[in-house]
Amino acid sequence: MNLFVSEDALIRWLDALLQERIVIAPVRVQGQTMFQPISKADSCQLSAVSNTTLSPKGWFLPPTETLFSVQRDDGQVELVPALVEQDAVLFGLHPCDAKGIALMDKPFLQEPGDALYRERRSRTALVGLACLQVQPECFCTSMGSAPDDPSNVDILLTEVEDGYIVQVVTEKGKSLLPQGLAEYKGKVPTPPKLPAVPTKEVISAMRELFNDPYWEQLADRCLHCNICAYVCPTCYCFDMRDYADKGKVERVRSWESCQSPGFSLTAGGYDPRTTKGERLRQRFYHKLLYFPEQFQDVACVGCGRCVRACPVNIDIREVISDLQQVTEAKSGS
Amino acid sequence: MELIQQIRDKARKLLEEGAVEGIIGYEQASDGLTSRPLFAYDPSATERLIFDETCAHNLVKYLLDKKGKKMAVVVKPCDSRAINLLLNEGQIERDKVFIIGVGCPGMVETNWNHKSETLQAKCRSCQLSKPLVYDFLAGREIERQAEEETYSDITEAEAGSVATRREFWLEQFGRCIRCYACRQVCPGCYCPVCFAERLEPLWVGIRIAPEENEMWQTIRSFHLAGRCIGCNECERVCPVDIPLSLLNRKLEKDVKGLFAFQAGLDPEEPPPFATFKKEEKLEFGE
Amino acid sequence: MEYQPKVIGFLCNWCSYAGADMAGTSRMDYPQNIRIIRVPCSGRVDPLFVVKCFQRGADGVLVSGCHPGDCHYTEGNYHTRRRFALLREFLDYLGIAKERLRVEWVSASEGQKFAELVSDFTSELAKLGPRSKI
Amino acid sequence: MGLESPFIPYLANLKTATRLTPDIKLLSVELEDPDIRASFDYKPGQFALLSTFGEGEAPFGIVSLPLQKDGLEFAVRRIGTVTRALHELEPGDILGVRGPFGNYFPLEDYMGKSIIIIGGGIGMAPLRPVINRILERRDDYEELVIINGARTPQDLVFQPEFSTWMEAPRTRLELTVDRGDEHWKGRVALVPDVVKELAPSPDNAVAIICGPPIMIRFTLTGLRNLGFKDNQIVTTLEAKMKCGLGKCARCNIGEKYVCQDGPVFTLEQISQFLEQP
Repeated sequence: MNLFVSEDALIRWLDALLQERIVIAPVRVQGQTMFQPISKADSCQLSAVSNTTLSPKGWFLPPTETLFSVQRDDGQVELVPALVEQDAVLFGLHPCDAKGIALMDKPFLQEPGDALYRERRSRTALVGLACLQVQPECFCTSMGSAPDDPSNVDILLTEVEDGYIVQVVTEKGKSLLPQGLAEYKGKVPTPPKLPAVPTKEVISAMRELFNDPYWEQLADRCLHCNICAYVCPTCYCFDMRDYADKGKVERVRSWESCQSPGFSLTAGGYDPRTTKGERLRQRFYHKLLYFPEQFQDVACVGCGRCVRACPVNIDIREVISDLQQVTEAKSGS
Repeated sequence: MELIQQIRDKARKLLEEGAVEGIIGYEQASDGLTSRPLFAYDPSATERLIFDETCAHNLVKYLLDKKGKKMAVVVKPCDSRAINLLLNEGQIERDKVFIIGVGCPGMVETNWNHKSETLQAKCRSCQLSKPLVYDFLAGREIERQAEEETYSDITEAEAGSVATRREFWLEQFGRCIRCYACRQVCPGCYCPVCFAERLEPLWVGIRIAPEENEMWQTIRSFHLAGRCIGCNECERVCPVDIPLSLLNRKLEKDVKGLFAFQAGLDPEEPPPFATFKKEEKLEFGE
Repeated sequence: MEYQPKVIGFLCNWCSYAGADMAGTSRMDYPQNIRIIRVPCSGRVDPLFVVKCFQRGADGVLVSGCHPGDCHYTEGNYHTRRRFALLREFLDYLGIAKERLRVEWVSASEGQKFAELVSDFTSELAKLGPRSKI
Repeated sequence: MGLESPFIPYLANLKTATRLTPDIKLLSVELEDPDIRASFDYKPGQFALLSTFGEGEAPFGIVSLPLQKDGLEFAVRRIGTVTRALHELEPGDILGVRGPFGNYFPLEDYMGKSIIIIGGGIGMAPLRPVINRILERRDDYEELVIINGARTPQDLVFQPEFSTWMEAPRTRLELTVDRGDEHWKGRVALVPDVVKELAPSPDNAVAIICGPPIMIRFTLTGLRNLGFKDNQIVTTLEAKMKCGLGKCARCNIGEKYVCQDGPVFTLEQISQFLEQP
């Protein structure tokens, strides 16, 4: 049963949420939109068209966080785990980002689960916003999501005339709702169409393409920076190190990417991936082959962020269609 | 377009004669609007070579991945200063590079799937009608009606208080996500192990936080002092739009002022930190 | 507790460190806010060290070497001069006041100059107040 | 969110640190909490992540046998920041232990077979518990051939145990070094050449090999020439590791995670990896 919330009611709702929760929402920062905690309702810039520069994964796997700190007093050592202090609500994320979070749940909640991640997930409600228009590089429908897919959020909003349709999906969502929302009887906007990207056929062929020179050639123009991994909602590799600062020791976890030079380099000097081609290939194989084999789902939600952000235009849709041509050429079909 | 055809013909001839192993140029990007680097190894691929006002990438850095191979590279006037820098620092051998120079109309501000009409800031003040060094000039020299580079934005910031500048830079550095694209794209950044990756001593560390970001950006830009050739690729590739040229051009202005030197103009002249003048005082009294 | 600025001093082994030593042996007292790091030559001081000092909370950094022309390695301090002329400007531009970084020439016999230099630098930093921590 | 986070190590303290070679120390570590100590069960081939608080963590094979009186033992070669800190630990100092992780050498399947153990330098470390477990149940196995190579005589690892290994029934210990010194009377030869010379029979045998990649590559050809099939050759892979929990993907090689699917693999399994280590 769909409800309706007007523009003003939404502002009041956000203010109410701000009283008891951290609210993370899209905010305008230097000409870009970023997910950030907001202090007042009107800094929230809901947009049913474009995506934020960075995905909202940063709330569940922050760029940097302390896992635990080491308390030392007279020889005694105590490990104090980081705690999640407050409930939160992630407001205004599109269905592709919500799917990204659901995909990241698979490795992080798989036993033995990451307690910090699990705590944040359980104490954060997801209020999604359906897409009315899509950007040219979106291809979520080819990756098992859709502009109006409510499956990974607690509430899904859809923008209509002076307000939003409120589709309650979970109990957690229901508990968030303001009182007295009227039922929405109007027309639900039809989701926009998206171009299809032939992922299924390509994934089955990827085993044979591992040693194809395509990867070395594609990597020629790659800069090997970490942009694609850091903007991506489903890249979750991380690094861990200790910080000893004036007697206080903390174990810190930070984002890392398989494109970084030391990613797979061992202290003894052994590194299975030293060339540019090998590292670029690892990113596509982890997303399109290894993750699906481990978790039965492709680690790409078709949000198009890597396509927009890559300085040298390594476009995952083009890679997938190139792979299809390479397979056809190989099998002579 | 006559310029493009000249580039394609020259590239094809170089490959067919075996004069070079590959061509590094530009081709159309998958948004059908902007461009991207192209590596052509067989003559047929040279048909994809283009050159227009979206070819902002500085292709010279790619030569560092192809050391020992004879490559041809399409070079704009500003990019040619990177050739001089890398020659001066012994990173490339002149006889290993065939330079296809182009007269440059100036590059426009582009973003993915978006091409504006406004020239990039570096192009508005560019006086180079053709590359400083080349083996073949495609198209012709293009006289630049350039505005004088007055560094007005820098002097304006310098006029402000230390506190306002501190606040400005903390906010900018606070947004850095340490993707290192500014390093990976820069022709002057080629250390085998970057100081940011050293563990002992831990100069920067893995925390992506304002303090570590400030350490990273301060030293990265200072390592380019007297070496940055102003191609401004670092600012263009930054995914969070940090105005990195405000760092590079501040150092460029001060190096000009203190040492009357500009990077990449002459491959023989030693850069400022590799030499000195006994009699210069530099505000330290003696 | 009245604000005590933290000062790091990079002193070249042949001149400034000896000068500081002389100040000590001839009982000249100077504020103990300074922590001295001995380096073979002022030319050994990498701008990376100075920026790291500021990042870790130093309020002031002193780089001190032989007078230009007296360098034990003939040209070390010429390079120091160039590096820190630029770095001082750059740090000021980034919001670390240029008064917080000083480059001085102190010879082995100038213990008095060293003592005065440290107390003058410390009082100037006290006036500037603590750096706004991130 | 209590202590059950898998990233938080168990506290342990160093009991003894004995120097085995100029850059390798044998650390004997005891878990502080008695219940954890009792329940910390593992098999030869499994590893743990050791923490020195202030540097970080690194993976080390557990070289002791479970329920052994002197606690968990690790052979640590000084090569990076964490290993340097581990080498500087004094008895009684606190460190962190996470684990046990990974699979193990399926020694039960090797019962009734001859075992050829080939180790190079620190590569001997993960093989030590295998040897000691076989000696514990000597009658369950046929011939036991141990080839232990190193660069120089003082780099040979686990020298205090050579005599027990040598005197064990139906056991043969061959030591070899790349470069001898004035009072080295033993063999001076590369490990692959020693394997070729001893020519162990592949019938009803398993070869377990661990060491620097170069040694493994040449020894493999030797073993294959002797008739060993890839499913008769087992090794333990070295990889970059951070979490040990199959999450951070640092040890992801091909579709495998060395920290969970390995580190012990047969050559047959490795040859089917999409990406060759």
